[in-house]
Amino acid sequence: MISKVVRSISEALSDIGDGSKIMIGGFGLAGQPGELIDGLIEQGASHLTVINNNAGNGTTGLAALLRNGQVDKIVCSFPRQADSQVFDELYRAGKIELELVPQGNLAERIRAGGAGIGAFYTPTGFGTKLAEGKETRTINGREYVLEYPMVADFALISAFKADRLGNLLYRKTARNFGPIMASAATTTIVQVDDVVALGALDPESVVTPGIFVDRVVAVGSRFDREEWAGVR
Amino acid sequence: MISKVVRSISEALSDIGDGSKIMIGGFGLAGQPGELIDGLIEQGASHLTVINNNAGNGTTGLAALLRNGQVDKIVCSFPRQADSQVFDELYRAGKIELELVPQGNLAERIRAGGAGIGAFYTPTGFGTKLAEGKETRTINGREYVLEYPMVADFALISAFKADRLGNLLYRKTARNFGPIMASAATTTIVQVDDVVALGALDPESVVTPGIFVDRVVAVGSRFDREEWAGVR
Amino acid sequence: MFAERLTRNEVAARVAQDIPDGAYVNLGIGLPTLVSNFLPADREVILHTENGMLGMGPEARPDQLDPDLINAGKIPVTATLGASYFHHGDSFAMMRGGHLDVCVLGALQVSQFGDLANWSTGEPGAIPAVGGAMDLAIGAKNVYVMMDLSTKQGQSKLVDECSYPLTGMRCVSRIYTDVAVFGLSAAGATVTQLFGDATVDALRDLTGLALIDGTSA
Amino acid sequence: MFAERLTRNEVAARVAQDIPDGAYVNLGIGLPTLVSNFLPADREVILHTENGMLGMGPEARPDQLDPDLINAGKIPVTATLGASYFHHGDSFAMMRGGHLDVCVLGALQVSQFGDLANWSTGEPGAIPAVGGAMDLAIGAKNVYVMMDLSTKQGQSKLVDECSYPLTGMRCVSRIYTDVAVFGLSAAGATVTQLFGDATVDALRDLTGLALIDGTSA
Repeated sequence: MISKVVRSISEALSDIGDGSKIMIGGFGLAGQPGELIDGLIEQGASHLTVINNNAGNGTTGLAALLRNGQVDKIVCSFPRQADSQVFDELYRAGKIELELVPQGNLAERIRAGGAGIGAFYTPTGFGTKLAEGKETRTINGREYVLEYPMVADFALISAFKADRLGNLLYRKTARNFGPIMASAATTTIVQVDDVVALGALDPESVVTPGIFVDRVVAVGSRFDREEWAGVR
Repeated sequence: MISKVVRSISEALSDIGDGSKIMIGGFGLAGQPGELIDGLIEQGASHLTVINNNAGNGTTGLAALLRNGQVDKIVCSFPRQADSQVFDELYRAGKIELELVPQGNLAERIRAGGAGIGAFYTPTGFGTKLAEGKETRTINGREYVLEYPMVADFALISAFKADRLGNLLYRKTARNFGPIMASAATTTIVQVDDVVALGALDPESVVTPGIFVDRVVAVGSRFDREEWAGVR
Repeated sequence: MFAERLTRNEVAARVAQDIPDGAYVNLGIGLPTLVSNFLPADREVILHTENGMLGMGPEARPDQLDPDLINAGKIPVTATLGASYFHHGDSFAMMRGGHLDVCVLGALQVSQFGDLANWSTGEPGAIPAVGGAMDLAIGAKNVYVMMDLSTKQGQSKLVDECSYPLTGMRCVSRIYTDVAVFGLSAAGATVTQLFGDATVDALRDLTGLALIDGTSA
Repeated sequence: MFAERLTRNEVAARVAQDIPDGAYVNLGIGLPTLVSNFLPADREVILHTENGMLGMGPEARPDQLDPDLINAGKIPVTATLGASYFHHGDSFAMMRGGHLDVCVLGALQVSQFGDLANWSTGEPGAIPAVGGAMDLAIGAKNVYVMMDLSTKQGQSKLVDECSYPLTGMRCVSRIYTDVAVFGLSAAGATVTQLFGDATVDALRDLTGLALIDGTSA
């Protein structure tokens, strides 16, 4: 019987080695897999390349991973924010490398990585600094930049519910990068609130089919947490 | 107040002109928009280019549209079937043009049309007759064919339920080409069993957001039809 | 230069007038989000937020806060009836594919031909961040900019050629400012409406551009 | 040529032995779908059908017929617990992206280096139809072919070079036939298992290929 459910965060993350390329889900804090990131800090893998939309907020989660010196390079669309002080300091000190990618090209490159597309022409970024040095082409009178797919060794994502096959539901805008990152990593590790019985998820509503998921770990209901007091 | 609901098939199809390029949903009979196709036969637009996975089954639906002489060209992946006699005869008589596209390239080209991608490199078909004359490229040691997006003037698709904003749910494998075709046509026309109240569709489960839909017409429950007797 | 200028809320209200009933609209982050406060009650406009939602409602009140429901500016929002959620790949496909009717963005500079600069001042040492700006710039059917016409130092932000790094080329079709509304095209900038004491000649002086007078059109 | 050959069901059963527990598998259309009847009860295998489903169950009994639930061969099927539905864009992305562990296909010819021909005989006047064959050929981690080794006319379908139009290049890694199992690689074909009265030498005679003998491995 297939079961992708693992018992602990540490078991889920045990084989992440130094130098791994890791996609981490989330847009700001929504959908950020906080428990998996905390586990990665404890686990200690270093010289990581991280792909995320942002470069950490405040001092917890991704920001704490950065502050712990485990990340050599970050690939993202929006590093600088009001509360990105951890990244800002590392970047100004030359301690972290940044690859800046327009958000939609980041999403489409990850999608292409999961979908077996070799490269694609996108209109986004044409004529800007972020397309400098990239191949371009005019197609039907419109100008495009050639972008290549993005894949990773691991994806760490957060979802709402899973079954033992790894089928996933998300919640509201916390869905964001989860489904595409799950498809683009060799090993996809998911934290969920609950693992539900097989058959409890409506086949019409499954967002990420289990084929894209390798490990699932339950971390308890988000509604039990302090900052969620009052949410239905 | 937005309402994409139109009262009749004939109203939904009134502006389809001769020479239109039309995507028609469905894989075989599953998801084929039978009532819209019947309406198109009645409406009479001719010299059409049709994009569908197949080239008609039996003598109804798409096959009847072909038999009625309204289609100059069909773009599909799998025309020849046990019951594709209408197409077969027209094709052998030189009365219809065929563009044969591998099924996944067909799907990805439609998806690219809706997603604003200028072109993409696909491994499918490389080294085969269906890639003859097409640009190729080796990327990371793998060989790819360059394929271009596909768009249409109209998409005719079948879904299960809609609300007045055009948000759609499908049913089982009848989903097939509906969501991508809806995104790739200038005007998307959908037949549904029922139009439900706004708020009756779970925002987490909407498959085609209403932004991709222009007109919705209710044709009654599929479960009331003869061939569906006994289905839940 | 001009004594009588519209407030930001007044500019937002002016933009809102031009958003048609039934439009699918993205209001970027920051200033343009004000536009949602002025949409006429008799129009139904569907708001898109690029982090994965159609049917975004007003900002969440304290008792409505849900950490899973935020907009592109990471501000907690609400959902309207008929909303839908989708992932980033689908959300940006929707934008890039030209499905949004209108996008309203802020700007550092806009060229008279519609080039947009709104993501970076290009200062050495500044940490760059682009987010979805480049996708929004090229994606919507109509890209409108909402900005003060001048910087605090009195320099025109409508320029012949952008000196700041570009977000997108030839993408802005209209600019709503505190002193005038401009239409942009390959022919250059046309003044389509004046506010307060602004005149086309005074705008020509400020911008240094041969503005076309379209105010009587 | 060979007196003792496996039946199609026996070949299907042999293929089924090599499908590991937990595998995601596509069984094409026609002959290879027999494999699903022989999957060992102690293994859980998830079947994919390219028209948009994971977790495909057995063919529908008359009382289970649902016109909305069919497989790639347009045959009514059932769904297992834990199934999911998705659209064609996502389904073929799943295939092309290399997420299926095994795909089993029929063939007209396979070259000793793994080229596959299974969609067209190339006869003039024949109506071509390819469906998802080319996507399946290049998409799965392991592409297996299940076929009789010889045509009815006694010609080997394992060949030096395909004379029929190709479906995919260098994509098949294993062939299960009625007389032997072959592994294919850039080095050519290796006989890994013999059935009935087949011998490696007899297979060399039939195919005209310098087959590697891997039966003692």
